[in-house]
Amino acid sequence: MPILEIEGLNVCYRPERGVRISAVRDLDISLERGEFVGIVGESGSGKSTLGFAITRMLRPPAVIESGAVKFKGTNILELTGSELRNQRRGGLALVLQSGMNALNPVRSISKQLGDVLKAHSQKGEHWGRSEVRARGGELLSMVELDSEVLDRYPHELSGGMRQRVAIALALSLEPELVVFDEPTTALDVIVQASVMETIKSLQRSRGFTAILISHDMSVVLDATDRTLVMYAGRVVEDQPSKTVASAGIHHPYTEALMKCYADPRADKVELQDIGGTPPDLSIEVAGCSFAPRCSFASKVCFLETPSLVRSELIQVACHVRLPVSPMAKEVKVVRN
Amino acid sequence: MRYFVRKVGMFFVTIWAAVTLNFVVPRLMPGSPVQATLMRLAASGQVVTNATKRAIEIQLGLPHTSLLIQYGDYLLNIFRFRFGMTYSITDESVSRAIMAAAPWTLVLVGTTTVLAFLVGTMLGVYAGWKRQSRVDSIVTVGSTVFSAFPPFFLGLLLLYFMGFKYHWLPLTGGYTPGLTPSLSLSFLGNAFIHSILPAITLIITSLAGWVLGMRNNMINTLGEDYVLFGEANGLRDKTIAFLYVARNALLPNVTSFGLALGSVIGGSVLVESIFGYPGVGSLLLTAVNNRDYPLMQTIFLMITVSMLVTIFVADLLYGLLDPRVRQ
Amino acid sequence: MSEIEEIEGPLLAIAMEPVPLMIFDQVTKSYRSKRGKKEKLIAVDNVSFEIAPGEAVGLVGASGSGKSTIARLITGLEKPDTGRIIFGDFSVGKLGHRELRNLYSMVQMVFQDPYGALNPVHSVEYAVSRPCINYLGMSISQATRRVEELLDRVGLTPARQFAEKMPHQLSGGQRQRVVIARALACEPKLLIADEPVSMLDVSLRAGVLRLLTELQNEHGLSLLYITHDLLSARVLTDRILVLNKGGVVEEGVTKQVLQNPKDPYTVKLLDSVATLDK
Amino acid sequence: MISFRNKRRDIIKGVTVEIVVAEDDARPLNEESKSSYNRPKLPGPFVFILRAVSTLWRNKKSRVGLVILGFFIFVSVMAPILAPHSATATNFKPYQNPNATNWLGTTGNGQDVLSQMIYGTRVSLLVGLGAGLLATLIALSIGLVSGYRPGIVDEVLSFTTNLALVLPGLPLMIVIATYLRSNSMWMILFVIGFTGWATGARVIRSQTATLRSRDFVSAASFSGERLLRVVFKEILPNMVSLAAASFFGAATAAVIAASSLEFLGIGNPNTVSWGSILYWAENDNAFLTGQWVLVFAPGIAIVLLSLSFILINFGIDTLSNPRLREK
Repeated sequence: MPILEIEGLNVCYRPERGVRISAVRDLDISLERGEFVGIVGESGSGKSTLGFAITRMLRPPAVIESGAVKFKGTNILELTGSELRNQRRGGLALVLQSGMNALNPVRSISKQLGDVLKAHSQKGEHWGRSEVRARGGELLSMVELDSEVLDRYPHELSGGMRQRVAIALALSLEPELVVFDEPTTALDVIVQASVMETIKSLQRSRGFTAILISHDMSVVLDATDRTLVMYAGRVVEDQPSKTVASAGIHHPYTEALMKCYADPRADKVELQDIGGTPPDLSIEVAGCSFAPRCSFASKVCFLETPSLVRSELIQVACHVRLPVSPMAKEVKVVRN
Repeated sequence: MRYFVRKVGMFFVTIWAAVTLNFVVPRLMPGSPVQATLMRLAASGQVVTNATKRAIEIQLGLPHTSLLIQYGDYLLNIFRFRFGMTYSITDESVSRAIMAAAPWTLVLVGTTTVLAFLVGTMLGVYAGWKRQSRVDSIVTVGSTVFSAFPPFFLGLLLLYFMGFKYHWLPLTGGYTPGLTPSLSLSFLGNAFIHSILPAITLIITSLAGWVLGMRNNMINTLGEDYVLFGEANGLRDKTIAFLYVARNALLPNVTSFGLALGSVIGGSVLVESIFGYPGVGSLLLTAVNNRDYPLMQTIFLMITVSMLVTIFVADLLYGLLDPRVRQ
Repeated sequence: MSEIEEIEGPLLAIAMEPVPLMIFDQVTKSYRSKRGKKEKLIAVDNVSFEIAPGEAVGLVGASGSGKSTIARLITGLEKPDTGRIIFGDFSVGKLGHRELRNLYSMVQMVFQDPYGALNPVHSVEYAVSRPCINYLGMSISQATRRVEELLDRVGLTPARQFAEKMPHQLSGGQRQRVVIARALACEPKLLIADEPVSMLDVSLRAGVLRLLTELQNEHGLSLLYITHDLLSARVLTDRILVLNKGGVVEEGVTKQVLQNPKDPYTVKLLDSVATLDK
Repeated sequence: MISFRNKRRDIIKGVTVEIVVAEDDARPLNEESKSSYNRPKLPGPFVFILRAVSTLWRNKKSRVGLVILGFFIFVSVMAPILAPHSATATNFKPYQNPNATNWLGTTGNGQDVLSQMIYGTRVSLLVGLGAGLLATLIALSIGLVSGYRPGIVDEVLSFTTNLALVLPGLPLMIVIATYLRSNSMWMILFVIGFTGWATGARVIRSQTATLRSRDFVSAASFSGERLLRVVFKEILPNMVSLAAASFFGAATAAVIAASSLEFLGIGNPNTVSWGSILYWAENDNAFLTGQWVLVFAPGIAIVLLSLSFILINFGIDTLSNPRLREK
């Protein structure tokens, strides 16, 4: 059984003033235990909204309009507050984009760790000062920090250290699924790489299922087993990370995006951009959202929203690259 | 440490500035406060000794000496607590008049400020945490309406209903006339009953600010990432409400504690006058009505200095509450 | 000292121009450390370089390497502790408020955050027309025409429509183009671009970079490009200086430096670059 | 190909139109683009006030505030028409309870209370708005300069602001008013204005400092703008809501302070104002004589007027701080 199944998820923002924006549209995703999945997308692709929806951390004006998020079979969108809280131990965890501000500025690290552990202590468990410190030392060494950090306050730590502490806190409850939402974006370039290395090795050694949400294709391809490409609230491509960069069947958006990267060491460096304007999420239109920027678009692309079509290990939602043949069996129906 | 050193430094500089301002103000004023004071003092039938005359001249401005000498004498007199004679009360020096009134106001303003802060902050925490609940709207609307009340109007209303109409509480004074002030239990009880109405008036009028301020801070803090992350880690609601949100939301309220004192003192002047309470506020109004400049001037200085001391204490407290400023 | 002179050899060979546009000569700048201790934070440590007319120079480094401080020094927003910054007749470190204005008619800036660089209360037309009126002495109707030309040039067409928009009606990429149009309005000699694409989506970056290159070639502009991203530096610049902790650790022709990095710090930076096939 | 893209654009247009019709709040986008074509030919400030009112009208609380304020403005403008009698003439029987000729009764001097209330609206409004405006102008100039000129200028101005902030407001006003001995309403207005600017100045200073570090301000000097133009055209327009908030905050305090001073008899008790009605009521022991209307009518008017300012400020707060927005 998949550890996480998302079915027909629709999330929109309904601000008090201003236009309604649908951020995630008709999304179906299924994750197997132990997978490391990357979700790539640019601003407005709905990737962060999705990450918050999976961990049920969305707040108004974001509203889940329809769909289900099933974690180990239970739809977490239907849980009550205390049921959801119980899910956190051995369940779902979230590491935020701005790890810099994810720690309470007036509490020392060991106290904040104690808060988490005590909130989920089971019968027979006692989290006294020494127990918290012992566990804290373990967790911190896991993220390559000295246990001396326990006595520090957040403002005494560097950005990279803070993000490591946040990861340690998130992992303290032995979660089975961890969502990393742009975990290194706010950090300095060189620190970014080392924090990503830590995340990678933790995922491998501890075997939790992980979702890495990032705007950076290279980070995702480097770290993950499987990559989902999002555009305008939909997954347009889903395939093993190994084959994303290679030739084969791809969504035109993925192809165009790949051309925006290059190796600065190469003899000839050519960078391309994607013309046109990014999609306007406040407008509901028929057809593929990428069609206006797509050089392969044909008539049908403007009329019908393509659904993800499977071909062996990969899935692509494109009328041109992977047209729905009447014979195909594994066609998912996209609700409208 | 640096924080504390800076605060101590600022405290003394501000005290100096306030004392100097008190020196400058009467000298900027039109007319001759000294002449007026001396004439009134004579008219009140008191013997104007040379020492009294000199004290008044030093305080309000001597026409013939240089400002620098006046300033030096002024500072010296403040250190010796010599503020001259008042003509509002027969045969009484300014310092003694203030000393007699100060405890009344100190107790009244002190307890009401602390009570209002505690109760208001707690209400604000609750309203902000249970935002848009019934309790929140009742608390918010109530605070909003009461923050529009001038203290004296609220005092008059309470006086009318509690004292005049239903005779639940004494109408006026700090104690029943005829009693001799002492520290006996019966006198303190009597004084307590007399202070209920003024205290309630002051608490209600200053409560509103704390409630609304704390509610705003709570709502702002609720949007912080560390609150979100705490929720994602499944912390208990109480832990998040008190240790994560309220604890951080409290910080700005502590800084405004000292400043709020100013409005409570202003309110106490009005309330004391309505209830005939024998405190510094009533004394200030007596001084104003008699144009008793030495008394007025000294009371103002005392009020300012005690405010500065409170603000200083609040600043030190802030340093203990916020680890970020401790180094 | 001797090290710097060694590297200067090839540097001069490339910048064949006899008179450099800007000289940054042994400049040091330090700040008092925040924690109040006696030690100073050295932001720029004895840095020297020149920019020839029409040349594109890259300053590359991680945050805290001093690259943004150099930009602030060149634009006179900070004063150097020691050393000289010469731009034409100006000695930048010694300018008052008035003279800075003259300097800015020749040195313009493109900022990192496209959302912060445009005042939310003014239209695109207002933003772009101000330098035309202030520096070129244009009348309002002349400025209006020039605004349309400039917007056309940076790819915001139809120009009239964009001119009337407010910043909040534009996307990040469009805003950055408006900022570039404004910087070009007074026909400057040097354009300083401080991470102009780091806050844009990957798919829009190349477009803005290409625009900068084109403009630089058309107008014979010099460009000082400040970034942590070696890829964009490679695309945009002729020559780069790699900065670490306020000092220059390596400099040379961009392609050569990136293909044969000498300093371990450059290697580290190269490793952190977003490439798809590692 | 091309024909398809056109078609799509049409579809987009169709949907956009629908959204605009459905969403009342989608206005700002369209408003801007329209206004540049056919801007109504009205004087600038008038357009500005109209737009501000229409923005505030959308918030429930500030709508109530605007209605109350509108009512008082109406009353004060129409006072000669609305008032049944002269406000000062003493031609009625004194100490009358409400009756057919004198709806709110008469004062101890035989004046019609209702007419006094109506004319008194003028004084309270004028002092509240005038002192609020004065305080805001001082706050703006000090806050802007101090925020834009870090270093010694900022240090000095910030210190002055902090000092003004800790001086106890009402006692200071009382002291200054006593020295000035002038009795006019203008004196009260100026004293309140000159003592009530500090809170606003502090907020404006920190906002200016924040805006100053924003790139668009540096960009303005790169565009060759001179200092004054940077301050007035780039920074100031971004502080409209802050300045408005500090104006209404100062006005609230001014209404309460003015009525407090009048109630204490500082200033001219013969000016017809809400505070002086209360002063005479207290002097004549209105409660004891059963004339509670003399206390209630002006008291409630003061509460309503300051409440209207507070409510309007809620709307302004919500505009500038999205977190406070109600769902």
